[in-house]
Amino acid sequence: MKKIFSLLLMVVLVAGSAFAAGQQEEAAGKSEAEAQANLKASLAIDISDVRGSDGQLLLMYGETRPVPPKPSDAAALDMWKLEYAGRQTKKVDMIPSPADGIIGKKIIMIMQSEHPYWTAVANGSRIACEAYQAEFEMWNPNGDLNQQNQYIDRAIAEKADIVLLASLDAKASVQQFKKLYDAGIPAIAYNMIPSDDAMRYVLAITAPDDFGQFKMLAEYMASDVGGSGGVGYITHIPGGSPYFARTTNVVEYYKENYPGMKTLDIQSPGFEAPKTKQVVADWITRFGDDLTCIVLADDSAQALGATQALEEAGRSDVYVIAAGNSKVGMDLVKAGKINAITFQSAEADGAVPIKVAADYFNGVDLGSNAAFYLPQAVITPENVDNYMPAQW
Amino acid sequence: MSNTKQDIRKTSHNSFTLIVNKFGVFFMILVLSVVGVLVSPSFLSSTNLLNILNAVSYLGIVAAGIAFVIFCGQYGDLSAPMTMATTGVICVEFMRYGLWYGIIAAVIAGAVIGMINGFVIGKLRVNAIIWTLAMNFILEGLVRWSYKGTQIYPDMATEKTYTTGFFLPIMAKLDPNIMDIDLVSRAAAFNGLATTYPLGVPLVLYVMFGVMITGYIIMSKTTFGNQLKVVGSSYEVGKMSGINATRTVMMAFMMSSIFASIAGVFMTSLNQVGAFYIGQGYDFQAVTAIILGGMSLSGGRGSMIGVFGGVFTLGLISNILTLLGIGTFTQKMITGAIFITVVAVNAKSLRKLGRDYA
Amino acid sequence: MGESAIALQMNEVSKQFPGTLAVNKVSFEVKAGEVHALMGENGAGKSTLMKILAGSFADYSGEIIIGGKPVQLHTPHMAKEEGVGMVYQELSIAYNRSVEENMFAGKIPTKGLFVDQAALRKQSLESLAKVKLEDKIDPGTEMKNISQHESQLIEMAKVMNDNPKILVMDEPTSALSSEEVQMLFEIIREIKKEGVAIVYISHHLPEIFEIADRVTVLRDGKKIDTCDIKDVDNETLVEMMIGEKIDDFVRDCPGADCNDVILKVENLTHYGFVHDVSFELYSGEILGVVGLAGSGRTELGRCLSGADRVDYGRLVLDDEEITVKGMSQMLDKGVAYLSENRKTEGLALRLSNRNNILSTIIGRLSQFFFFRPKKGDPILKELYEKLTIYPHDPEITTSNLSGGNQQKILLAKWLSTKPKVLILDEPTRGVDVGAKKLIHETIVKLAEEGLSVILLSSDLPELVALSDRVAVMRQGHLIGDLTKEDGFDENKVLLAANGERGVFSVEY
Amino acid sequence: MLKNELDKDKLLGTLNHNRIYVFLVIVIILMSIGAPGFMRSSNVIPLMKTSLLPILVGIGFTFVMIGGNFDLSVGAMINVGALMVMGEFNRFYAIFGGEPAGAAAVFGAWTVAFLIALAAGSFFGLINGLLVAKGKVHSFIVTIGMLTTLSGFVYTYSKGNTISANSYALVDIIEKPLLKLPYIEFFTMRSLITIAVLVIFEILLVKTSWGRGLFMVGSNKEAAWQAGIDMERKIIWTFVISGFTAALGGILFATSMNAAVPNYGERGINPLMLVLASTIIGGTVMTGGRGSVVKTAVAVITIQAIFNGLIGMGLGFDSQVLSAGVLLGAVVLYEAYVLYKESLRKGERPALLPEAEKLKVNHRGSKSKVSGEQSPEAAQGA
Repeated sequence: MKKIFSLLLMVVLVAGSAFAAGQQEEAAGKSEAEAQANLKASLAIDISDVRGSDGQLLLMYGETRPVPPKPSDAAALDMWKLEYAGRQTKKVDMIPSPADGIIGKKIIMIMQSEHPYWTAVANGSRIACEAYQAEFEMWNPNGDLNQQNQYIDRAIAEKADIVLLASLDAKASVQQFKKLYDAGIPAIAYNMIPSDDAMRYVLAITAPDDFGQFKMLAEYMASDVGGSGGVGYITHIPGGSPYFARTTNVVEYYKENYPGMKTLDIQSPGFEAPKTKQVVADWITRFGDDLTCIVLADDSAQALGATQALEEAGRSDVYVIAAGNSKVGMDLVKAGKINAITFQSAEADGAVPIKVAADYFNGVDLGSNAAFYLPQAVITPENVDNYMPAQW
Repeated sequence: MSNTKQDIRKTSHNSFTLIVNKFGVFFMILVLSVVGVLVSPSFLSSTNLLNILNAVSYLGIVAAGIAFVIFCGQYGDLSAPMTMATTGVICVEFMRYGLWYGIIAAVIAGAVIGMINGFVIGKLRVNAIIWTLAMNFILEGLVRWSYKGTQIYPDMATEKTYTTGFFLPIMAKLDPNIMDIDLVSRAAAFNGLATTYPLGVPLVLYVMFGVMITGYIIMSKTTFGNQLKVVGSSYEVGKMSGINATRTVMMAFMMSSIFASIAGVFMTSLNQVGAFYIGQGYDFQAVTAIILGGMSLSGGRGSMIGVFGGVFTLGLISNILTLLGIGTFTQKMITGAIFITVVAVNAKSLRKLGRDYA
Repeated sequence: MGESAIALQMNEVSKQFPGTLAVNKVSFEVKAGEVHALMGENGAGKSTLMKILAGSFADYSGEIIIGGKPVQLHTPHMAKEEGVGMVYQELSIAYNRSVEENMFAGKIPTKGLFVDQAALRKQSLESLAKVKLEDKIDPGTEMKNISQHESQLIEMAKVMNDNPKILVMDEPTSALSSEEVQMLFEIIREIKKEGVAIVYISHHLPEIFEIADRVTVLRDGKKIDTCDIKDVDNETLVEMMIGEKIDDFVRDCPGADCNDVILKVENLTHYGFVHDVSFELYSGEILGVVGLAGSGRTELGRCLSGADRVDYGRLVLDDEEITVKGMSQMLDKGVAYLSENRKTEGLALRLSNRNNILSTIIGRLSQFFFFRPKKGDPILKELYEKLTIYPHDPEITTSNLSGGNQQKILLAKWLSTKPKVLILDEPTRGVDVGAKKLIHETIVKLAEEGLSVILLSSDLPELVALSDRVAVMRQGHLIGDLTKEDGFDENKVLLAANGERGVFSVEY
Repeated sequence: MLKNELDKDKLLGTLNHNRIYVFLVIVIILMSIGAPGFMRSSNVIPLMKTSLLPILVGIGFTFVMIGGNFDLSVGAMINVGALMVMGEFNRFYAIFGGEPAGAAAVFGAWTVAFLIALAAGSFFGLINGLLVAKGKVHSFIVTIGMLTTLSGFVYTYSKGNTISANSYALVDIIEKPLLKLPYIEFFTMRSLITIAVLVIFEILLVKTSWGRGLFMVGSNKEAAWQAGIDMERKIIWTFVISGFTAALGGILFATSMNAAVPNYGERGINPLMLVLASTIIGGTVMTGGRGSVVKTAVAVITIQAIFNGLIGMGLGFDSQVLSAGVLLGAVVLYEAYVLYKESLRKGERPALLPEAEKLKVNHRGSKSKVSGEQSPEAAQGA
């Protein structure tokens, strides 16, 4: 026992000394005049013509769709809450903007996972932050919710001026945003639309309008195939909002607008090409010619698996749409193997929240239910060249 | 206890148990096939059967490799997923000089990984699970670190591409003309690996059968395979029989990594991109297939034919359940339950036959 | 003490093992306060019988009566409850844990919910005092730091903690020096005074005569007889145990052509195990090596065969100087070593006989990396006939064979390499009499054919009967040899090994 | 402090047994130098909070490993606990009257939900244990099967959704610091429960005869069996404990966020791998018989400190994975090397050692004599 105690004592001593060393915190504070100068300099920065690596404008906001009234049906209400999260939420009083300019502000960006898409997101943010001369830190929990919570605590501890958070889970984000709000740190939700409850604490959302995009894509396909057919769905990971936006959303959309588009099956093989291939091959066996359309939640691994299965079965007649836009996906569109994908600029996904943060610090009124959607488009074989080269 | 016959024990208590035991997995395939026929009339069509095989071909290649490790009395090779990813990106790096360069580089890289695993496990007798897990971490860190979180496309050649990776920066330094290589046609050849259909059957299926048959021959016909059998059923006995046990274990791990690297090359080709996430989950799946195929963790028992059976069974279960319209996650649950039941029943029958447990 | 009560009675107890009926309707009784010796050859069933008593098997048949009441002994716990304590030959020790935890495993004193550390320490010291170790050993020491001899005494102390009515000791002296044996006997006598019935298993005859009151002899799983120790002498006991005259095997001719040296060993050393061993082995000779457990006998065999490192020394085999690199090299040169641990180092029990026998010659039967099992068929056939292995089917899994046939398979495995020098470490351990006889005959036949055999055995009758010459090892050194001309017998050999008399002119 | 040689050996042994504390100290020193502010309360508290879940899971895992087995299903068990506590709360909250019924309904529903979720974890653990102990199937296989089954089960249970409780009452209690002071802020209901469970199980392991028996089972099955310890039952219990603590970890994690996701741990370094690595680094022996839940917990904190510090130094996830791999690899290699050395010396006779030293000198001498004879010649040649 004695030795354990002595070891523990050592730990405490070391901890104590390290603590003492770490306690000198920089004294902050700017005079009023400085703040005004800063604001002026900040307002002078304009990044609206900066383009991403794919040649598209970084800062295009898409137009927001009108919000339909709340449905009364419980299931429909759940979907409505997902789709229009934050758009009509009664928010808590937002933290007022210091209105002293973005320059030199400490922006902490918390991402979801280490993935090429996120590398591109980070790229976009970095471009924007450098333009705004803001202090920028980017943390990656790599898909671990537990780690992400740690980063939130850490951001609070480091006294970030603003936190940009792509929560790993819509419902779990309630506590995350609440914590930030309680600590007096404004937060912007990006990439991932949090749940309606969470939106109460969020300054603004910037995200791809997955629901809108997929309605667009679904419409595109339905009109192309003549409004009737059998649809097989390959989903995103169940439970997340992409799952609802890219699968349930389309199912509902067709139910409402194109009753001829029948749902054949919904499967979740994950982002694995061989498994998707197997599922699609099984569909071909099971449904035969009834299978005319496939909706994919991902345009790389899933798309490769699905198109291969179709190719092997000689089913060039099946219409395939997918969420975009990776290089693989665009190559497939170009090759005519996929009929259409959505446009989702990863770099804009990273840059737009920075722009919104800049507006916030520059004293621009964001509005009470601010939602900034990324530009929307359907990429088809005809226009795919405009979007090359891909961001990731 | 009235039996006083001083004889060897009867080798079979019950011929049915023995049959189930011996042909276990094929007996299950038979049952599943009957279910399949009942479920869908097109179940027995050649396209469907081909689909089933096709779907498990990557798993089959990995499993054929890991089977050597399990045959060797080790628990498995958890470094297989990252071996697949690592060799995949190395293949993409080297295919700039030609497809065969890429494949050979990948296989060599796989062999080196396997050699390290095998040396540590064979010589120092480290627990295979822990060591290969550490190896998996290390490889993952290396791949992520060298590619800075991006993925590497076979047909992309930018300044940025040549500054990341394992060998690309070196290659770019040695060969200033590397930017001029016509990557698009090279990439087409590479991506074609997964989309070539000689005689209407995917190439990867030939490869799987090739790997399985090679594995079968190596495991049961060669000197190494027969020595592996002895070392696998008892390391000490192998060592005391004048067999170089360390080398045998090392070669088993090398087989595993080499086969994983072949699967990695094909997976990378299928995904048309080299990245760290390729091959995730293949370690446990392979172990599942191998154990279903009748290999025992204590080593030295089972064969490559069983491994094929196990892999095929997994494909069958998934096929039938999809044909029934059952969702992926319920499928997972059912597969897991079937696996546990089969293993428990098998262990019981083995004990009934007076053998040690699985 | 007078006529004491019967502590234990076993009626028609049997136990079937795969392949053998290890104990066949044995009836047996032990009185309180006596030391009852249980004797028999290796594999006679004495250990099995005692394991039944200790509750190791749930599936024995027959009746066991302890203290007048019939009991079921299906688990060690049940046996303990009924007052049976057992000291196993192979100690069951958790080397990771401390002495006190080992001694009180399963019955650690508690205070309320928790372990009473103070009481545990006190009780362990008390318990260690019974074996006179209380001053030497700190109960908190990890078992792996305790010597073999002390471990044995600790094991005894552990058993005595339960205050058993019946104490079974399975060859407790096999690893002890003579002083340690005397110490043990003192302890046994003290225990005996307390009225404990002691069953003492040994095949060390002088010990039996010293300590036992009665003796029961088993052979082939059956009881031969029980008699008072005063009524028997050495020869009758041996005859009871063996059944037939061991002289059958005695080689009267050491071989006229024992002249050319096949193996010459000079200063063979493996630091800490065997030091400076030098000897010569003639072709067609059987060289017995005797030594107590721990004398370096086995290690010598391992060094010669390349299983262990050789640090220093010179080896000349067939006029060729050899640097020992490893087992496969020595096997190629013609040195084969049959390990004493059949189950862990000898045979892969899960494989078929064919696989086992051919495992040593996989390389030799191969062509271009491919193994040709067909080429092994004539070898298998020859060996099966030579050793009369039953059943005559090489595809049977080895674990399904009886111990004797397994041992024959093991021998066949090494003979398949066609060795020039065959080192046999306990070739007849755990083997029934028939197989033993056959193995002996085979060894002799092989020697007559010109094979040189080094026989490492603790079975003295066997050693004496088979060997042309006996080399004696003590404390890691080979201290000399006894030749047929000197005339050696069991007693002489034993005394030499024990080192109680300086019979040797060789000094070290 | 060192009285003699024996004491020195003993101290080295103790140091090795407690190496995890040394690791922690080294990590703290290195990280404090490399990442300023590492030891600040504001950094330490998040770090410790992140460790809570793996610590809880590590308890059961260590128990299983001391018994000589593996439990690869703990990752899935976390999800079972998390989802079931949320799902069952919602179910019973509605049954007990929902929001109008007030605090009583909340309390009642949480109690029932906790019990059900814990029971579910323990139940799946029990199945693992039965299959391993009674079915005699290798734990590696059983728990891989259980892992597959449960990961399917949680999705089926939650229909793929994240489940959050319909009441925020508990989350405020469980995550609220008891005292708003630097460092002390760490103590919330969640951390206190974790610490309490840790202490209880450490006591169970070290201070009770049950725990001592488990060590015997893991150390030498034969010896334990002969000592009349019910081995099978102990092994089954270790799996039940593992299921219990993993589920509890999931429950507390979910309640701290008021949400449970079905795919927790499927990306990144998943908790299973983290716990496995921590348990080994913390000194639990793979073959069983040695280990401590406190050391596992310290190892969890050490690894988290490394991760945290590396981020503080501005390094990415790659360095985290790499460091975890290198640390685990080094520890395993060291242990294996020690065992390898020991196996080479197994059966060595202490009595012969002094003599061996003498012989070594002699032999070396004879060799050097040979080379000594050669060297003058060589000198002449030169």
